[in-house]
Amino acid sequence: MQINVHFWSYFADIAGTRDLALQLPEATTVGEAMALIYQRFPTLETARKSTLIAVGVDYASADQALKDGEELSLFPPVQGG
Amino acid sequence: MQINVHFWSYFADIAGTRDLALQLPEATTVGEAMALIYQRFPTLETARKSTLIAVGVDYASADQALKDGEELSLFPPVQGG
Amino acid sequence: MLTELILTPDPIVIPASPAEALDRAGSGAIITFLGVVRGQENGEPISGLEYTAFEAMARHQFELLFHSAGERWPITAIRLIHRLGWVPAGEPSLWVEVASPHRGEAFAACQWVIDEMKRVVPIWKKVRTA
Amino acid sequence: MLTELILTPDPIVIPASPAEALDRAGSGAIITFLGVVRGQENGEPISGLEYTAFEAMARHQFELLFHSAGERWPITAIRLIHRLGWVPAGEPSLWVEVASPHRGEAFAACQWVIDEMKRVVPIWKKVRTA
Repeated sequence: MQINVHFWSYFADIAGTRDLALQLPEATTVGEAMALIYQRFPTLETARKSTLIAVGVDYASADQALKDGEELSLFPPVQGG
Repeated sequence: MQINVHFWSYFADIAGTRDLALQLPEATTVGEAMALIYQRFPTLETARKSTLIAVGVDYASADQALKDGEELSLFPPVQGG
Repeated sequence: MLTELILTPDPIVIPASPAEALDRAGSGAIITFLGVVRGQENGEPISGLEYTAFEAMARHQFELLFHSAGERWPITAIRLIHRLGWVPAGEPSLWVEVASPHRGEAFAACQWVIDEMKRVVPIWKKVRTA
Repeated sequence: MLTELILTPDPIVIPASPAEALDRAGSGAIITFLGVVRGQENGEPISGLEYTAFEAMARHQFELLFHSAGERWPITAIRLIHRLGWVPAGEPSLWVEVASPHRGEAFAACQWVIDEMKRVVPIWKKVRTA
């Protein structure tokens, strides 16, 4: 299956891209996908603890299974207002 | 000396008047004046604990000495807003 | 600190925008409170509230209060409008605006000003039933 | 509960009066918060802030947030405007209005909505120095 990864705010600068298509085995979890992403963008891993992760428009948990075509978003702490 | 007493809000209904001139010996305190007022208007004394007292536009203390021509105001708890 | 106080028998006209005299780049947070007379009191329908005031003292106590608020918090502006006399249900009786550099202090100061007003400013209200 | 959300690149136009759809006789307290971009950040002068958002998620998270606020407090209305893109110092970036029967809950809910927004709504800001 394929999922689309989006880097928001300065994570796009760190990753050097805004978007990324990832080919993954069926039922890969968010946590497993994150491990692959960190392999590919080791500099992103330094911000791991403060990284927010969403699938679609909802916050995601590490054990959540991804589905084909889903959008995985990674972003730094938010600061609106 | 003479001071002018003002009853505000429903205290005017209880006292049956809004204003009152009191003849007092020099240096009568607020507390002493209040005792005279309660003698004259016993029904007001039932609200004694919640009564607010001002001289002019400032809250007054019982031991404050009154001066000729001052305005003594008595009123129930305030509730603006 | 900019302060403005209006006690008026007329309907409250809510200022369309924050105080013009405000140093806007220095005032990061502007809170307003609008108090509207509700159509009921203790579960009973009412037609409105009649406000009376010892106006000279009310003005003085508001001044003291604004001054104290300015000593407690770095407020840049306080504006307050209190309507007096008859206020029908559904119409505002109180509008307060507090501006300050940061949000927390603006919220705190605005609530404090209203709490203190209800403690020390000689304004009274009387319910009129429908 | 009336809710309204505007995310816009245009300057915030502060509504002149409380939500017209509001049941005014039931809404005794209406709080508004206006957040203005300050001319300094950490003591350094700045020319403004650049806001970016993951807009679809921001809208969804605001909706969840309004819904939660309505479950916690008897709110009658929440309206929120957040400006996105470039906001020069001195101009508002956020306007929030919360209406409810009583004062305490309106203040609490308004502060909570802003606190939660800063925790969960994907909007980011970047300082531009002068």
